[in-house]
Formats: sequence, C-alpha cells, structure tokens
Amino acid sequence: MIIPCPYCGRRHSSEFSYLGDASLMRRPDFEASEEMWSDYIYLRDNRAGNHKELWRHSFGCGAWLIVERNTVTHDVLSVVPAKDQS
Amino acid sequence: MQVRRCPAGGLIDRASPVRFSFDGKEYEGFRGDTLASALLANGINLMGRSFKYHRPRGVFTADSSEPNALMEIGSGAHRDPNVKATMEELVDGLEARSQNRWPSLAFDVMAVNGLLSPIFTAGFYYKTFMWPKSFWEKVYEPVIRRAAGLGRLSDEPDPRTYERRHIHCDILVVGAGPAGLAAALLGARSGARVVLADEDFHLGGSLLNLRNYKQTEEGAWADAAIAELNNTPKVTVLPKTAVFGLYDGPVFAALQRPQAASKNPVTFYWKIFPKQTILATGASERGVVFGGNDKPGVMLASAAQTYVNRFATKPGRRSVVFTSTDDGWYSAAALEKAGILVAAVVDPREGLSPALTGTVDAECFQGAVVEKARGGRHLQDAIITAENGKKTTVQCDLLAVSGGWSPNIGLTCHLGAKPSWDSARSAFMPAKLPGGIAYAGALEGSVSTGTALKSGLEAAQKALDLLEMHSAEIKIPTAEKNLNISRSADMPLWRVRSAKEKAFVDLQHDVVATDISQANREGFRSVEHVKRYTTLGMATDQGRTSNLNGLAILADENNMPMSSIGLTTYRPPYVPVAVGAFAGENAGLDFRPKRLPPSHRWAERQGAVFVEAGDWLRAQYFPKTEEKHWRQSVDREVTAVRTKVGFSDVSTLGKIDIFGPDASVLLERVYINAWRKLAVGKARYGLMLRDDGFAMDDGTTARMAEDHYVMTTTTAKAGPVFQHLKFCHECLWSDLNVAFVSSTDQWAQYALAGPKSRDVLQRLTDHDVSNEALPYMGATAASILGVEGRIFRLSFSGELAYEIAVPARYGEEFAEAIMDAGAAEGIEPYGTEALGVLRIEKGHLAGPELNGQTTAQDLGMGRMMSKKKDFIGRKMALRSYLNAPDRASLVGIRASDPSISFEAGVHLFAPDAPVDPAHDLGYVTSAVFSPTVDATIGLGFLSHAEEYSGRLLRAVDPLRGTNVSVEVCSPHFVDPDGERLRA
Amino acid sequence: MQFSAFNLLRNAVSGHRHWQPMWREPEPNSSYDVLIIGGGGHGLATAYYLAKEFGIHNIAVLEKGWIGSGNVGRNTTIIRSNYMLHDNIRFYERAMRMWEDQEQVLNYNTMVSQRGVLNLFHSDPQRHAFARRGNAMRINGVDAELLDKEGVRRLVPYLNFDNARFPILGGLLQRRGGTVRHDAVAWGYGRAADQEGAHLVQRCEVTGLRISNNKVMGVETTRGYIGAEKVGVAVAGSSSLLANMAGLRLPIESHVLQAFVTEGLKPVLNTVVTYGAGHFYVSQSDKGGLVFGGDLDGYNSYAQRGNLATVEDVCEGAMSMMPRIGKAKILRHWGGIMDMSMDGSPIIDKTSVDGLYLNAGWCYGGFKATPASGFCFAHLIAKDEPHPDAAAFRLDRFGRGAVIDEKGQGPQPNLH
Amino acid sequence: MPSLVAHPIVEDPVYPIVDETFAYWMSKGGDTLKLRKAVEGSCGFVLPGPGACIALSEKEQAVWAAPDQWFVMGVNPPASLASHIHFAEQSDGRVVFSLPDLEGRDLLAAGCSVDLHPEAFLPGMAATSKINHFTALFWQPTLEPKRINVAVFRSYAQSFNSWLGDRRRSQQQI
Ligand SMILES: Cc1cc2nc3c(=O)[nH]c(=O)nc-3n(C[C@H](O)[C@H](O)[C@H](O)COP(=O)(O)OP(=O)(O)OC[C@H]3O[C@@H](n4cnc5c(N)ncnc54)[C@H](O)[C@@H]3O)c2cc1C
Ligand SMILES: NC(=O)c1ccc[n+]([C@@H]2O[C@H](COP(=O)([O-])OP(=O)(O)OC[C@H]3O[C@@H](n4cnc5c(N)ncnc54)[C@H](O)[C@@H]3O)[C@@H](O)[C@H]2O)c1
Ligand SMILES: Cc1cc2nc3c(=O)[nH]c(=O)nc-3n(C[C@H](O)[C@H](O)[C@H](O)COP(=O)(O)O)c2cc1C
Ligand SMILES: [Zn+2]
Repeated sequence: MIIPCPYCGRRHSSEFSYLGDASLMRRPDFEASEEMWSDYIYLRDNRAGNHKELWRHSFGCGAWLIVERNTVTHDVLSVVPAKDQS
Repeated sequence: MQVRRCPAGGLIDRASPVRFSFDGKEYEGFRGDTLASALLANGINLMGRSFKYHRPRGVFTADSSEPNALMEIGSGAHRDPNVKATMEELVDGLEARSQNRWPSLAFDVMAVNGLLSPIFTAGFYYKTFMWPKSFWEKVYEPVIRRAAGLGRLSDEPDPRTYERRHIHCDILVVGAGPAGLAAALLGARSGARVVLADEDFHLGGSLLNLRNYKQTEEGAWADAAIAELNNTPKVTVLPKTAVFGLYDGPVFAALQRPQAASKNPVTFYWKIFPKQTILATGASERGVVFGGNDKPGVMLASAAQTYVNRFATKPGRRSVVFTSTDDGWYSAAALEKAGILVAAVVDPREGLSPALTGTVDAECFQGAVVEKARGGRHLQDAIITAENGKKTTVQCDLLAVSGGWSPNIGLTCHLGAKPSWDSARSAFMPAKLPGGIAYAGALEGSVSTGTALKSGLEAAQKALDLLEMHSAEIKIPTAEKNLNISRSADMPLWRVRSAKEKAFVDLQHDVVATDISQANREGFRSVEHVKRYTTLGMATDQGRTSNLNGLAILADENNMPMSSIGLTTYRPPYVPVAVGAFAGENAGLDFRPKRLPPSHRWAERQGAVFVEAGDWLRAQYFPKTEEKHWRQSVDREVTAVRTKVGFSDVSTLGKIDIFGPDASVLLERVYINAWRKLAVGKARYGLMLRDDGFAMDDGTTARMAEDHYVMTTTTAKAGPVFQHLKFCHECLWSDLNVAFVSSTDQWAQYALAGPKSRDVLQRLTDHDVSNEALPYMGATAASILGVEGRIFRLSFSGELAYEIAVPARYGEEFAEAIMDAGAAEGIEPYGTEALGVLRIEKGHLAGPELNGQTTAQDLGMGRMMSKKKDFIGRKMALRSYLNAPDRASLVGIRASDPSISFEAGVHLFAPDAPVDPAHDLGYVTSAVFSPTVDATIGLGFLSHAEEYSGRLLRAVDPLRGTNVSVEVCSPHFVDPDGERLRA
Repeated sequence: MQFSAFNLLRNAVSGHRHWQPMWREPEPNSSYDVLIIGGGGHGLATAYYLAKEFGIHNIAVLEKGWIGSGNVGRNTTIIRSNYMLHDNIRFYERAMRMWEDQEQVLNYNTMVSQRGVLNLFHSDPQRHAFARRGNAMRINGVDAELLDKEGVRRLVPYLNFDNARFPILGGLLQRRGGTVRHDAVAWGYGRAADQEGAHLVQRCEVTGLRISNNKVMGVETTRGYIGAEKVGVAVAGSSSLLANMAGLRLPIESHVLQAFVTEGLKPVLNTVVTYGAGHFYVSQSDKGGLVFGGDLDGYNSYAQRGNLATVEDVCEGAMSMMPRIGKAKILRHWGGIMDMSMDGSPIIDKTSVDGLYLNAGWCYGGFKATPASGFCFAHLIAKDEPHPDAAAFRLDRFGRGAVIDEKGQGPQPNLH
Repeated sequence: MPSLVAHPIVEDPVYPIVDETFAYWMSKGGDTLKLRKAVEGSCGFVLPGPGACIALSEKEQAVWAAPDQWFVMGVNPPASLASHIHFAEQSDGRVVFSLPDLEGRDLLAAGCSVDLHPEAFLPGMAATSKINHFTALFWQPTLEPKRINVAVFRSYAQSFNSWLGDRRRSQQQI
C-alpha cells in the first residue's frame, strides 16, 4: 500500500504505524457514563468499505494522520493530518 | 558426445563448451543452454520421478511452468532442491541430481506405489489410517512423510548472498517478448524511466523460438532493441528476473537469479514502484489429458520447437505431433526442418487448409486424437484414434502436444481481480486493473508476432499519454509476411475421453482424470474444493500447465460451461521464491540492527558480558577473573552499591524532551498524579495508564525550565510512549502548545549509586551537590568535567544515588573518569543483572510487573491516582471489577529460609490448598537472590494480599519440580522508609 | 458410507465409482430450529454437536462460498493449549482432548498429529513469562516442559544456536500440541453434520437479519429468506458485518494474517516451532511443504491478501531462527481475515437480541479451538446457558474490565 | 578538574562523518510563518518547507524534518530567536554520514523505498524514511560536488555503518 503523506509525499505503508478507527479521536469526557466510555474503548464499526483510521508516519515525519481507506480494495482515498481535525 | 545436438543453428555458443554433471556422470553442453536442453542434447530424456507414483518423467516444457524436470543443484550448503532444469542456465561445473527416487532415477523402488494407485486416489488418506488411534504419529504419518516431499533441503545454513533493491520508474514492462520489447523501446526512446524484466536469461520471448532467429527480420530487430535498451541510461533491463508478485500500491516484486558469469553470485530481490505498468507476459501452451500422457518423450509442441530452434537440440528422432491449434503444425514444421522425422500430425479439427497441412511432410490425421501413449522409461508409440474409431499405432520417441494457449494472467489476479472466460479465444482473459496497469501481446489476445508488437507499442503510447510524455517514433518489423496462412480457430481440447489408461492432469502431483471425477462424485463440486481434495495445481508449478484441463474435466462432468465453473485463485509468487531472498541481509547476527549505549566500548574493554534488551546491547555484569559463576559477580556488584558505590549505564532509558507552555497540562493528562506544581529543578515519579485503565509505563520526569521537561521512560517503552504523547497531542488535544523530541541518543546517562556516591560525584563537578543544594529528586544542569551536562538525584536502587548525563560523545571517556574518581571508594561498575537485584530489593517496578495486565491499584499505586483531574485511563481504572478485593496486587515474596530458592514464574498457593486453578492465588514476576537480604526474594501478584501479608505460602513450580515455602511481605525489602536515598 | 481401510479397498476394486457425496446439496427449507451462519470449522462443528449432543436436528449451516473457504481452510494448522490464563487454558485444553478423539468420533482422518509445539525464548524476562505460563498449564493438568538450550538443541538440532542476534536460551514445549489437516476438519465436520441431518447450504450468503421485537425471526440470504428460532453467528472475520445487520457493534476489528507454504521437501522438521525474537512459526505438512506464518499485516482489512513488508518480516524471522530454510522456496502465500478481539480472546455468548448468538473473536488462534468452540456454542444455543468451560468468554467482560488479555496489549487488536 | 575528551562514535566509518553541531528547531506554538520570518531576519536564511533542505555552506544547513520542526546543522541560534523556537540539542543524538552522490543513491536504494533516482531526488530535497531497519533523515545539499547526507540515531550509527559497508562490498563484487 502507498500512503500519500501530506508532508512527505507517497510512501510505502511499512513506514507507518497503525492505530485504528479514527473514532479514537473522540475521547469522551470524564463525566460521560461508563457505558459510553466502554463503547469508546472497546467497540468499533469495523466497516467493510471506506474507513477513516489513524496512522502515524512513524518512520517519516512522525505526524498522526487520518487516512480514509477502503478496507476491501485497500485503495487510499484521502489523507489529512490528525491535528487539523482534533 | 552431444548425440542429439543439431549440427548448426541455435542461440548457443558452440565455441564455449560447458562441463556439467547429472547424477554423478559428466556431460558437456554449450553456453546458452539450459540444463534441460543440455541433457536433451546428450540424449537424456528421463529427468525426474513423479510425486506420488514415482513414475518416470521427462521434460515437458521449456519454461518456468515445468512440472517434471525438477532437480537438486549443487552440494553441501549449496544444495538447492526443486530447481527447474528448464530455467537453469548451464554453467561450468554445474552439478545436478535427480530427486525423489531410490536407489536411482532409472530404477526407483517407490514405483511400486504405482501398483497401489487404485487405492491412492483423491483424498484416500482421509478415509483410513485411523486405527489404532496411536498409530498415526508413530507409524502412518512418518511413512507418509518420508514418501512425500520432493527435494532435500541442505542441512547447512544457506550461504547465498541476497541483496534487495528498490526501484521506481515511469513504465515497468514485464516480459521481453515482441510486445514487451516494443513497449520498452518506445518508452525508452521517449525518455521515460523504464524497467524491463524477463525471467529468461535471453530476452526475446517467443521470438527465440524462430528458426534461425538471428537471420530473421524480427530477430535482428529484437537484438537491436535489446542492445539499445541496454545502452539507454534511464532504462534498467533485468534479465533472469521473474516478476513474481503484484501487491497493493502497486508494488511489484521480482526475483533476479544470479548472473551466470559472476564469481560472487548475488540473488537480487527487486521491489518495483512503477507509475505505469505494461504486462506482456505472453501465453503458455497447454497439454491434453490422454492415456499415458506423462511418458518421457511427451512434451508441449512449443517446447519441442524451442529445443530444436533455440537450443539446436533434438528431443527425439521420430515424432508424432498432436495438436488442436495451428501452432502445433508450425512446431511440427520446425521439428522436420531440424531433421526430426515427423511420422504423423494428429489434429481433432477437420477441414484444415492444405496450406497449413502442407507445412509438414507427414501423415496427417484430421479429426483424430491420440488416445494413448505407451512406453516404459521412454515413449515407444502413440495410438491414434480416428473419428470412426480406427486405431493406428505409430512408433515415436517424441510426442509433441498442443492443446491450446492460456494467457499468463497470474500477476493480474494477485490483487483479487477475477479473470473471465472468453469463449472465442477459449481462454481466461485478465480483468481490467486500476493503478495504471495495462496489458499487451498474447496476454491481451494479440497472439501473432505482428499484433503483439503493435499492441506493445499501443500500450506504451497510452502509458506515455498518461504520464504526459511525448511519444517518440519507432519502427517495428512487418512480421506477418511469413504467415501467409490465415489462422484457423483453435479447438479447445482438454482431454481424450476414451482413455482407459491413467491420464494425467497434474503431472507433478499425479492427479489423474479419474481423481477429478471421483472428487466430483464425492460432492466436491467447487473448483476450489476439487483443487484441495485432489491437490490439482498445488505443486511447485501451481498447475500452470494443468489447472485448466482439470477444471474443464470438472465442467464436463457437470455439463457446465467453462464460464461458470470459474478458476481457482492465483496467488503470489508466480514462480517459487527462496525464503532467503525475502530476508536479504537481515539474518543471523544482522537480523536486527544493534543499538550500543555510550559506554559500550569501555564495557567491552572491562570484559563485560552483554545481554540483548530489544535492539540494545547492554552490559549484563562485569566478571572478574577469579569469579567462576555469574552470581558471584552480581552479588559483588550489588554489595558494592549497597556498601560503597557503583555505577551503571542507564542511557537506554527513553528520554523525551517536552517543550511548551502547556507541557505541565499534558503531563497532568498522561500521568495519574499531579504535575502542575512541580518546581523547576525538581523531578517526580509518574505512572501512566492506557485509556482502558491498565498501566502502560512509569518513569521520572524532571522540570528543567518553566516550559521544558525531560521525561524518562523504560527502555522497552521509549518508542510507544513517544507515540502515545504525540497521539495525545495531535489526536486528542491539539490545542495544547507543546512539542516533543526524542533525545535518548543525545545523552550518556550513568547512575552513580551507593552511600559514597556523593563523594565521587563531587569530584566530577564543581556544582554544589550537597544534600541541601541538590536534595532527593533534584534536577539541575551542571558542568561535568568541563562539559555541559545534567545531574538528577534519582534512585532506582534505593541508595543515595544520582543520574549524571553528559553529551553522548563523551560517554566512553566519562565511564573511565567515574572509575578514576571512585577508585578510592572502591567503585564497581554494575550491569543489568545487579540493576535488577537492586530494584527488586527496593520494590521498584519494571517490565515484568508493568506487563499490561496490571492496574495502578494492582501495583500498589491506587492512591497516587489524582481525584482532581481527568487523566488517560482514569475513568476505566475506576471500574468496580478492577478494584475488587480479591484482585491480585503487588507483594514481596521471600524464601522462608536462605537455603531455598524459587524463580520467577512460580505460582502461589496456601500451604494446605490443592494445586489446582481454583486455588491459584497468584504468581511471581521477578525473583532474584538478594545478597543484602541474604535470601531469594521476589515481587509478585497475589489475591487477598492484605489477608496473606506476613503469612507463609507455597511457591509451586511444577515445570522445574519445586515447591517451597515462602513468606508474603512488603515489596520494599531494603530501606522501606527511604532514608538512604534522602541521606 | 463408513470410512475404513476395508471400504477403501472395496472401492478401489470398483474403480471408486460407488463413493457417495460427503454431504448433500439441499435446497434450503423455509425455516429451521437453528440456523448457523458460517460454514467454517466452528459453524460446522456447532451444527454437528447441536444434532449429535443436543438432539437438535432441524438445522442448517449457511455458507456464502463453499464450506471451508474461510479461515479454517487457510490457517497454519497449529493446535495447542499452552495458554497462561486459566480461562483460556481450560477451554483450549477441552479442545485438545476433543482433538485426541476426533478421528474416531467423526470417522474421518483429520490427521491430528501431536508432534509437539515448541515456543523459543531468548531472554530472561521471556523465560519468566513462559515459566508462569507453563506452570499455569501444569496446574490445570496440561502437559508443559521448560527446555533449556540443550534441550531445544536435542529436539530441533539445526536452529540458529551459534550465530544469532538473539540467542536461543530455551523453550516451552507442549508435546501434545501439534497440527491437524485444516481442510479435513471442515470436511469431517461437514460430513458428520450432514449425516446427523443438518443441511449444509453453500453459496448462500446472509445479507440481513430479520428481527422483530428484539427477537430474531430469520435471515435474508442470496437464496431467499429463511426463518429460524435461533441464529448462531460463526463467521470469523465477517463477525462485525453480521453484527451490524442486527445493529450491534462488536469489540472486534478485522485484520489480515498471511500464511506461506514452500515447495515439498523431504522431512526436515518434526515439531512446530515458534520464534521468540521475531514473527515466525513453522511446521512441515505431511505433503512436505513448510507451512509458516508470522505477524498480522496490522491494518483493518477485508481483503484476503497480504502486504510485502510482512512477507519480508516473516522471512527475516525464518532465516534468523532456522538458517537452513533459506533455499526452501515459497510456493504460495495468501491471507485470511481474522476477527481480532480487543483482548485477544474469543467470545461465545448471547447477544442483546433474543435468539441471536455470537461465536467470534478468534483472532489467529481459533483453528485449535474448533471442537470445543463448536461444542460450547452448541451448548449455549441449545440450553441458553454457557458451557462452564466457555463461561468466561462473555461479551460484557470488556465493559466490566474482566478482560482475558494474555499479552497485556490492551484494546488495540493489531498488537495481540 | 580534567576535561572530558570525545571519542569518535564509529571507529571505521565507510563514509566521512560530518563533524558539526546539530539541533532541532521547533516553532513555539506552531506559528511557522512567524518563525520563518524571525529566522530569516536573524540568520539570513529561509527555513525550508516539507521535503526540502537548504545549504548555506558545507557546514551550515537546515533540513525540514517534521511539521514545525527542522534539523539544523552548524548554526548557533541567535538569542533573538529564543522567543520563537524551542531548541533541542542533538549534536550527540544524531550521526551524519556524508555519502558520495551516485554511489550513495545506489546503496540507499538497497534499503529505502523513496525514489532516489537523480531525476527524482534532487539537490535541495530531504526525506525521512526507513533504510532497511534504520530510521534516517537524508538530504542532498545544493552544493558541488554533490553528496547525500544521512542522519541516523547515534546509538545505531555503528550498526548503520556496517550495513553501509556490507552493501558497498557486495555492490563492488557484482
Ligand atoms: C493465515 C492464518 C493462520 C492461522 N493459523 C492458525 C493456527 O495455526 N492455529 C489456530 O488455532 N488458528 C489459526 N488461525 C485462526 C483460525 O483459522 C480461525 O480462528 C478459525 O478458523 C475461525 O473459525 P472458523 O473456522 O469457523 O472460520 P471460517 O472458516 O472463516 O468460517 C467462517 C465462514 O463464514 C462464512 N461467512 C462469512 N460471512 C457470511 C455470510 N454473510 N453469510 C454466510 N456465510 C458467511 C465465510 O465464508 C466462512 O466460510 C489462522 C488464521 C489464518 C487466517
Ligand atoms: N496463441 C498464442 O498466444 C501464441 C501461440 C504461439 C506463438 N505465440 C507467440 O507469442 C508471442 C506473443 O508475444 P508476447 O510478447 O505477448 O509474449 P512472449 O511469449 O513472446 O513473451 C513473454 C515473455 O514474458 C516473460 N514472462 C512471463 N511472465 C513473466 C514474469 N512474471 N516475469 C518476468 N517475465 C515474464 C517470458 O519469459 C517471455 O519472455 C508472439 O511472438 C506469438 O507469435 C503466441
Ligand atoms: C496447511 C496448508 C498447506 C498448504 N499447502 C499448499 C500446497 O502444498 N500447495 C499449494 O498450492 N497451496 C497450499 N496451500 C494453500 C492453498 O492453496 C490456498 O492458497 C489457501 O488455502 C488459501 O486459499 P486461496 O488462496 O484460494 O484464497 C496450503 C494451505 C494450507 C492452509
Ligand atoms: Zn510524513
């Protein structure tokens, strides 16, 4: 897979680390219910198809990125820095 | 004597004879030969034995789809099993051996399996060998395993040199037949960066099969094209290179076999990143399934043609050609021109044009088939059956077969695309692929040389357009002129039904036509089921010459059209690839890079013993000559720290510089405890959790300036913690004004520990390091022996201790300087082993306790969790299940008597309790002999820790056969009140 | 037809023309007592035990492809019960005991081969973790041995003992562990379930769940609607997709794991060996191929194919552990979609929808679970209560914090 | 008090090691524009954008390393910059090898998937990537004769040096 890093350009996916569903950016408030918390921590949509997810260009510029990628075809659709969205 | 060598012609260099051996006998061939062509030239046709029945087999193809002629090449460490003789370039001294036979290729006792073949049908092993139960591992399986397998893997480490290369290009062209050459040439002339790869050692593809290649217009053109490509700097020509896989990206992977002439053979593994790709992989001929179609002497017609035209070798003296395509006739003509008698041409088609049948001066059987081939170790004759049932027996030692052509679609399927059946072409054609991948030549249906050349040009033009490059002009040969016959349609011929004799579908795996029928009868209807039940297409050739025939038989049995029967999945690699090639240089001692701490060379000079810690190599202990056991060294090092002073390189701990006005806020959110009030010049211990409430890592963080902290992590977690901090910043709280830099490598940081450490330290710096000026948990920049460094008053050992940092380049010298400065006090260096003992004695945590399964509460730090703020992990750490009283928590464990010992990994039980899971109270994570306590001590996790505190338990270790009495105690074995470290 | 050496001979004489199909190919009925979605090892085993052990015969297994097309047909065939946590040991040991009788029970040679599973360690902390694990096994009555370097050398002499970046210090050996012929497990259970009356419906993809008043009514499929009292989901890598049809989200991500097989070789390896300093484990199939695997590719995927970087990583491990493997040639490599759970352990539980049961979260280790998974899932479906040996594999354990996390990686599935 | 002496990190460097100071410069508060201006004002050069580097001389170079972060060689930040940048000393954290142009490209291509063709990786460009198992920041200064500078973590330098040596050896043998 090739991921176009917004900073570094097209790079092979082996330069990146994967975290998972971009919903991990929506961390609940401490006051939120335990149920909301456990949904946030443990449950995933796990879609077959387009999927927004967090990758870090850890062997490159180090930035966290939100990558929209198709989990069936592995096509990468868009990449934006996570810090611009958080 | 090369008894079967034609007197002239061929792309071999008769001036360069090459000596080689086969099964211990010496032979001669020529440069330009393959092992297979040289063997044929020497009159050897028997080249292997089949997998299951050990039937004698001859060479079947002249390319990488070869199912039969697999050999062992080389000996000792260089012994290479299952090498295709058809692809092995002949070199001087080549040593080849047949395989899977005993005692010899000509006489193989395992051939008795053939007699049992009525039993050894598809899937027979699933139905038997079940009784008695214990016999499978002891009797049946060993026998089956010994009989199975092909070549023998050398018992020695693989000595070959593998190199890896990454290459990017505008246009990748796979296959250097007419289509590929034309495409590559146009790309090259137009100034594109081109990579051209072909698995053959001679570029040219099918053109090489032309009679007198060099004298033909196409041959001359191809040679000129190859020369030009080789001389164009922006073109990389890769002969002997099989592009074996297409991966997401697209990234193509290719394997380049070593160049024959090189003294130091290197196998290259290429990773190719093209902008545009043209696949021109050609098409492969198929055989026909009929009785005895596996006899040595039966081969593909195109292969026979290759042997006579390209290699000037006669694979037989008297031949029969069995074809359902025009190409078979041309092959027949080629045989005839080379002086092989063509006794008969058999074609199931009728009404063939006289122009076609006139190309050969042979008896012509139209509307007929070869029903059976007969012979033992050599083909003797073929029985031809005409449509009216009339049988004719024709003697022959070569039966050249052409059952149709299949485009080489393998690569096009690696990303999951499904090819579709084209009934006009009687072939599965490749699906369209995204990512700038196009097809040319026989692969996309341009099956004549002329159309292949043109389609290569067109594909290159399109690629250049997409690259927005201007396309140059090139001339291609007019080719078609020697083909004045219009092509009659191929008749897909899969099998000859009347066969009673064994008719082979998959030659290598000995899958016969009746296996397919039987599988079908037993309910295996999907092609994938049939493949798995019969093992069709699962051999080293992956069924390249057989799959389609097998599927056609299945379609036929079920009266289904080919289009709905489908194909089994193609997977990489297109040709088998050595495991070593993928590993490249990353094996043995170079498996992973080594990270060396700053004192490494110094420690080496001290005779330290080293230990791996992730990528790091750390000094484990520093033995003295009189010490016979590592424990003596470690005890001495520990005692030195407890009684005098010792020093240790702790540079491997992760160090992260955190800058910015919001650094304190960030620390508040990642650590469980409070940070805002930490004064400049002070350090604090912190524990961080994952957001699920379990502990992630611990360490001290020092505030060096208002907006600058230095965080320390454990050695193992340096990377993950850095990533975590970046996550917290960029993904959760990007409004925070902070920045991070990993500065682990910048500093040589040494722990100086022991009651005398202050005295030693004072000799290294002018900075005031008195207890008042630099109290426990103080942190300061300071000049150390004339360089700018840092001093932290931290203690992992529990003694009065410091960590002193100097820029890493001084690390080696600094170790020396510390030793000098402490000489009077009897300073000793200590390694990771003593470090471990010291921290366990003090009850400090490390990896075994921070194992991802423990919470702050479990670790005895529940009270450290701030109630005034949110922090990562807080919410989930508060869950009631994680705070239940029976949850195992950190305790100290000590042997109840100095004479007994226990090891990490023991489980804890109440003295009278049965040893079963229900009574398992916990386990020990770390255990050492403590010279300070003079007993074996450990840290562990215990349920109902409070209740058992001070009581005796059993440390049970069935693995090592021990079961000893231990006492539950505080995890702080030394100086529980922390007086020493504040001294 | 009963399989035996005698029958094989009899059929050989008659040219194998009298073998019966191993299973029927029925048109699905309009409804069943129990529908099992997923014709993998677990689904087929569940059907078999539902009928055989719990007397429910009006059942069907719905498979979108052909039976065994999922992970059961593409795994590295390792069976073992060498876990560290009691809940896992108990369950996988049940499976191990069932494997030991399986061929006789199913009348099918699944080639259960107890050739031993050896996990190498290369550092003291690793040794200690293995000791904790091995002792936990022994406490559960499961066999385990801790070998030192010489012990390992005696068992597998040609590993890299002398020239290794991470020297081998020893290994944890479970002699009863080994391999089982993957396809045969699917076929053996399929045939046995069919004989017990279950319908195996192939090329029948479930596209929707019909739920009314929070009770499952039946399923929409590519072959029409099929009603059911109870529906058991055993679709491994597709678990989240099925759950989504019921509006549920799962503590699961789907990831690809690759496997590799080399050309056939004469016997070189008698044990299953797992490298402790890299991602590599290997065994030799009865056909002679070295079958091996390594780490996940690491990102969510529903494509059954892998990435080149992982191929390299696995082969680097291979070369470092077993330097003679260099010239063994990879013949084929492929991928499977794994239902990676948030703690690396499975789920066998009811869902919040009445009549909808879930069997999932098997990660890269569900093949060895097959008999016990089928049995315990059948127990749950038939009796509406968990089998004691699988009672810990509940869905609510995550929220409660009662995770069963062998590796301590926390809720990041690609690290398990 | 005696003064410490530095030891060379790599005993037998395959290629020359650049003996200079290094540091990361990071913008305070992420205001890149302001930082750029300030640097231009006080140092006389413009901090390069993503994937780029600038070379004032053999000794003084600045390389884009990460968003809001530059790897700066041989430049002492003037005090006037203190309010604009965080400054992380890395003179001992990184070791920079200076590789001859074409040979260097060939060797790096053995382990690096970035396009290193002379027409693709031009003078003035920089990249952080993986070279085999090493993380490296490399750049080609706009100077003649052309060279490629490769910065690796200090603790890996010896290992990286052997890797380079091994690659060069097998390159020469082919
Ligand atoms: C490469 C690899 C190596 C592995 N190695 C091992 C190992 O060595 N040891 C081990 O114990 N485990 C191993 N595993 C894991 C093991 O294979 C799986 O955990 C186990 O097979 C999963 O259970 P199953 O057999 O029921 O799954 P599957 O065989 O995947 O069955 C699920 C079935 O559901 C079907 N399905 C999905 N969606 C639908 C739908 N909508 N409608 C109808 N049907 C549907 C699928 O087609 C599939 O056939 C490995 C897995 C892989 C991929
Ligand atoms: N029906 C037919 O398709 C048919 C019949 C007879 C002759 N031909 C001849 O075939 C030729 C077609 O030209 P073409 O250029 O399409 O094919 P080609 O067969 O001439 O060349 C294909 C080349 O691709 C190489 N190749 C295939 N897969 C490869 C891989 N994965 N990696 C590296 N190399 C690989 C082969 O070694 C071969 O040299 C014409 O000359 C035509 O006369 C075709
Ligand atoms: C244990 C095991 C052994 C295998 N051995 C072979 C083999 O010898 N030859 C072969 O071609 N494929 C072999 N395969 C791979 C299968 O052909 C196939 O790739 C795999 O089951 C996945 O299916 P798919 O590639 O059709 O998706 C083996 C698979 C497994 C699980
Ligand atoms: Zn980047």
